[in-house]
Amino acid sequence: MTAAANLPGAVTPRGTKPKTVFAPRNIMLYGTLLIFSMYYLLPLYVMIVTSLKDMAEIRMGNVFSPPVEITFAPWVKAWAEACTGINCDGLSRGFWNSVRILIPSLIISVSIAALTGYVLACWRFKGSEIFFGILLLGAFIPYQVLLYPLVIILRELGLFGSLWGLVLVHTIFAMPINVLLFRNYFVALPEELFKAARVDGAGFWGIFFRIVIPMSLPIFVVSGIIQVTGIWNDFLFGVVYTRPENYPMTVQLNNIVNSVQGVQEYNVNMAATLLTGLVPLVVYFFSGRLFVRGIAAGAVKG
Amino acid sequence: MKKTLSLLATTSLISAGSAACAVDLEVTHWWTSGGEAAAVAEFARLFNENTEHTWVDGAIAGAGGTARPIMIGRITGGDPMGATQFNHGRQAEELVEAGLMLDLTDLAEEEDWRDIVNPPSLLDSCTLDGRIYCVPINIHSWQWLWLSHQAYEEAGVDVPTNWDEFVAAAPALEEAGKIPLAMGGQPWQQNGAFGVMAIALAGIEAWEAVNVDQNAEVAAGPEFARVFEAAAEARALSARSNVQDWNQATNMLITGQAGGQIMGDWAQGEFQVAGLVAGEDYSCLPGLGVNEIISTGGDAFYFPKIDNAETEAAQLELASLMLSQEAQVAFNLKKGSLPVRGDVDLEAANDCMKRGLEILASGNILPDANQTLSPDTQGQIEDMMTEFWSDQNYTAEDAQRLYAEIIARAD
Amino acid sequence: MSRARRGTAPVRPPIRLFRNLSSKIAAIPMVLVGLGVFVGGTIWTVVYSFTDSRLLPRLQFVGFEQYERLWSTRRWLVSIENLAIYGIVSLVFTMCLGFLLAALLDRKIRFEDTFRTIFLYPFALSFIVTGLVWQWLLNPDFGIQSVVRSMGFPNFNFDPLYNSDLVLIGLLIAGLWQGTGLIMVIMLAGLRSIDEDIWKATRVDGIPIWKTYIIVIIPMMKPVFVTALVLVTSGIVKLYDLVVAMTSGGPGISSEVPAKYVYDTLFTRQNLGQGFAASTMMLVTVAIILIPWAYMQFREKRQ
Amino acid sequence: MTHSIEIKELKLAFGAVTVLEDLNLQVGQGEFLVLLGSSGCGKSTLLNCIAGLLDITDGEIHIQGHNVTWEEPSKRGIGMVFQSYALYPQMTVEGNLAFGLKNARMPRPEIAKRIKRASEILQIEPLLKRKPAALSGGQRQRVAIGRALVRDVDVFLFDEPLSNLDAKLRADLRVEIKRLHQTLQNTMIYVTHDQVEAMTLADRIAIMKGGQIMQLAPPAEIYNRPVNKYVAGFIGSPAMNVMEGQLDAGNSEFASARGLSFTVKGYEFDGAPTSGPVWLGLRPEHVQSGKWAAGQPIQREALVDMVEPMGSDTQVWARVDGQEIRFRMDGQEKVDIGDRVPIGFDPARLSLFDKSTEIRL
Repeated sequence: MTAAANLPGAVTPRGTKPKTVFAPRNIMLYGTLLIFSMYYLLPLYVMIVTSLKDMAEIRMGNVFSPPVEITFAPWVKAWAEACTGINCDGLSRGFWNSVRILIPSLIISVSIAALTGYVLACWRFKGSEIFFGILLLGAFIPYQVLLYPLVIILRELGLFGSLWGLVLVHTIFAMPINVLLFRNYFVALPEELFKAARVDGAGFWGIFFRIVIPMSLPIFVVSGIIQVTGIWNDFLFGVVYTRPENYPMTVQLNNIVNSVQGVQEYNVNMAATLLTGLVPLVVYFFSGRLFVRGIAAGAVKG
Repeated sequence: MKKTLSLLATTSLISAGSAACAVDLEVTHWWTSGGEAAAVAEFARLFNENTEHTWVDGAIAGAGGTARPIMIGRITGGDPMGATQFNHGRQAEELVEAGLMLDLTDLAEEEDWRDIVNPPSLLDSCTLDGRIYCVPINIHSWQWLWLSHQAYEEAGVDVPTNWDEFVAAAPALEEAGKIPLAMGGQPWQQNGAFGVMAIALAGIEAWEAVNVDQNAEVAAGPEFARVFEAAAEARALSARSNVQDWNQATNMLITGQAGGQIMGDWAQGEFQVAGLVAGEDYSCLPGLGVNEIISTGGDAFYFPKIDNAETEAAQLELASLMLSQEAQVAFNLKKGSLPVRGDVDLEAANDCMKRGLEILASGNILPDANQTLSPDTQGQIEDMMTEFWSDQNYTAEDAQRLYAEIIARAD
Repeated sequence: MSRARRGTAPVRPPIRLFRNLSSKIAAIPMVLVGLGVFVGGTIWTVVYSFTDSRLLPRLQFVGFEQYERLWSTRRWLVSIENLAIYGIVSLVFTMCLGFLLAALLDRKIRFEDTFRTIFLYPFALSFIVTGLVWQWLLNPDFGIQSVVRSMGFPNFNFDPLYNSDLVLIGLLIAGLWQGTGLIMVIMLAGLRSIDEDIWKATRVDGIPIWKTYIIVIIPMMKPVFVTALVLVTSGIVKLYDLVVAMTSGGPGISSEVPAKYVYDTLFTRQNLGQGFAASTMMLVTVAIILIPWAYMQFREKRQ
Repeated sequence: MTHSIEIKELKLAFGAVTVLEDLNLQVGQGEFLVLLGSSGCGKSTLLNCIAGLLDITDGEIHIQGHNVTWEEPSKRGIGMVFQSYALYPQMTVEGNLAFGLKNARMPRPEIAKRIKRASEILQIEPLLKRKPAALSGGQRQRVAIGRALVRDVDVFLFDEPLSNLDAKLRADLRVEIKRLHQTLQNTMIYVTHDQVEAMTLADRIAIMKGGQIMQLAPPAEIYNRPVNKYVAGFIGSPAMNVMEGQLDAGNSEFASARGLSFTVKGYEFDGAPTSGPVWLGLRPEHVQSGKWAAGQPIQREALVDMVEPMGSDTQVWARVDGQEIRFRMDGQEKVDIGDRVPIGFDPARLSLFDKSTEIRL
């Protein structure tokens, strides 16, 4: 033993040892996360629980207690029996309408946004940035401002009330944010690839289809998710620009919830609400990872 | 035209032979509550049975405020429906002026609508420059105070017979844990209730001065001051009522949670659906039991112009059918409203309806505010009213001052 | 292959318009939407806001009459105030909460995917659904209030949707529930794009973690914040569905918002001129916020 | 056919900003021309103009005797290799090589033949079925070169092809490119900021600055007779010593502002020498030291300020009559700070530039 060994800090290491999993800091960290998780999960839990109770139980108990007797009747009713006016076929009609609206709207709006983003990123021409600026400003215009002019535009095009009119409206309002996403993503692709492709004789469309699209799966997924959720969740356009037989599911949901006949059937309402949210939720759960990745690629660049 | 009518006259036997002309006629309306839906189903049934055409139901949920924009949007947007409900009066005025609505004058003359529609003022609301553009189908009156017998029994007090008794009985209800006055949170309900109180408490002359002649002085005067005070009182009675829709409020009466509700006669449809009997389970006080008078607002159907002869024929058939005796009885019994023709037999009508019919026959009638004020003015009043009703600190004086200002600006 | 087409090689520069012709054709939708819908529609609305159009648009000019009436209408003033309060609070909370959650997830935790999914899933749901769920949860007779009361706090009061003073809080709870997830993801992406070495450097320098975030990380994430800010702001201006689904503007007019005023006057009140005036004012408000920002962005690019 | 590439009066402007102006350049058949300059000098821009990837504002570009000023890049008869390799990530190596040929609608057997030949030359046959992500940097750049190769064109354009590689690979591939040029004998234009690449590869080097060509000459001439101070400073590592001073034309006497003075005897002036302020350039490697200093026309004693041993040689910062001078010593010689070392140099190998115009005297 030398003299130095007697000094504090020579034998025992200085500083504190790394903490274990149960260190106060970790408890704080996970505790905070869990509390926030409660806030985010509570509504989903209550929705599910409520939709599985019958009305008597709802009136008795509290919203958080699990169902004593699980019943799927509210789900059946919401899907197939709930009434709006004299139509009592539940949400099912709205569901298929939404599918019929969603698919063409999704394809067309994403295609046009991708193509426009491609032009803005790789084939700028004089004034293209100005148009892009105008387009971006469009994201800030409240829908209400354009609701009426669009009625006129659709009327002049003879599309009012048709499915294609709604597709057009979705495409128009999807443009600003989706074009921004695509443009930012494409700008970040290596410029030399485009040069190489041009030297290789690929033109505007060749580069787009053969080079850019195959490289851009993540951003297509992001745009796709935004569009699926946006179109599926749309209420305003669906209600203004279609006829009742084409009403999307959200409108149907609102109709069912608001067509109170007698008492509010909260369990049916919650089942209907869940059913309506199911499609975007499923889409999100299956592709959420890609979505997060794509957001990282598209949004961070600003 | 003639041919269509004769077809109708001989009812539907010939439908097989003219299948080529069958039209799917879309009819939009905002009747989605239980009683309403049952009533409109009668129209659909009769239309499908008696003509070769098909009723395509275009129910739009929410109150008229939600549904009308959609209807107007579609008509002006070039995608008109076959027929659509409006409250007749000024709601569709401009659409008619713009030539977007089918002129029904020929049909009306053929069928002598002038003679059969009672009161004739209903048809006047459908008339613009001497031409008729809509079919009135029912008379709705706002001036009813509905009372839940169950609630009063449970609170141990007698069912009131007029507004003052109603107010006096309120503390007993409160004690029993009940809400004296059920009131939905939607502006039109609050405004409607105020209108009812105005007619009952300020009197017909004052009401007409304000609502028909748009006299702001009267609106700011002592008669209306009394109305506002009463409304403030009513507001306190409804303080714990936290439903949105009128039928939910009615449901509070049906289940005995609330004592009374000021609501139009359509509330009756809800009582009926719930199997309650007028006079036994619930009672009704026209004009709040103070001033027995009813306004004759109502629903009417307009037929947007569609450039297709077959559709037009079907539209006229529907117009004619809606005014037929059979349809009038079937529809109004379910809806709880009064028929627009005096020559129908309403044997099946209940107590309250019969009282309404009596008042109607006695001529104690007023036009509905929808017929006299533009939707814009109505809307401004509704904004003011809903704020007044929902804020216990909003004084009656403030509300009246603002009310007078709106009336002064009315067009 | 290079020799094949030599004879036809163009010597003159192509006409300006036809250069990049394909890209110009592909840009047609953007031009049509930008000019035809956004600019055209806006100009149309502004022009007609100076008319007395009722149910149908007509060019009967009345000067600033509609604007005078607008600014003397209580409901409009309340709407503007609500939007300002909701907007500022929601902006601050969305950004802070989004960043906080992202920062927590970025601490190399376990079950990161699970937590992230939990925070983000409400974003997949519509405002209508969001509004209905929270309306149910905040229902004083069945929801949180009654539950807490039954747990032995009979005087507990939490009924924001039925209380004019608290209704904005109700809207905020639902709005934040739906919207923070997206901002969190964007912030998380921003945090991940920051060089690990920065963290090492600050550790060596002995800067505490919270200070590192404030002094080093947040300034580095400026573009991310701008993106998030733009997304949130444009969402706030459009605030409509949530209000309709949750409160319909009530109680009274205490949760009215400008977008709803516009919609109601345009369609329910059948007063197009007034509705256009209100929407024009919304645009002006947006422009007041946006122009300085756009100017700053532009100047930055120049430099 | 006179020139492989001829550029006449080329002008390129983006709005008000002129990037290239009045640029003329002729490249001979089979010549290896290197465009050298620091970043932002316009060398890559010029290459992109030649490739047709940038639309020029004015002027003409001829390749193999054809005016291709407004021709599509793919029809100019060029192949191009990029710094970041620019391989299409979703295609295999084979797909990358075939992409351009397929776009030109070349028959399949011909494509296969060309890919086979190119992959033999570049020794990438085992990689053909792989995706670029599975390749190393060097392999990727080989594939990128292969993509130019299969096009079977007269002109190859290289845009800093080796910059993304590490030093060892860079040297290897550099040799390979040189060998490729010797084999194929086609015209190559090579953009780089690395003077070693430029010196080793080029038949001629064009040194660019501010969108203009400063000097266009074979490497040796650029090294020995830089036309101006910029070129002199740019070429050579370590950089040339540049001293500020006065020239007395009468007896060819140079006097450094710091005190060093000597006669520039044997220096070849471009014109008649004039007296006045000048810059004088002396390459560190032209300064002899120690025992080798003895034979030099001019000899002095240097006071060592700092030493940088590099192994093979040692760089020395020293002061000579108050003037700072850098030079190299043999790596085996021992030298320390504060030592006094004899040095000598030959004025014939100096470079003199006018003080204001910075042009070679």
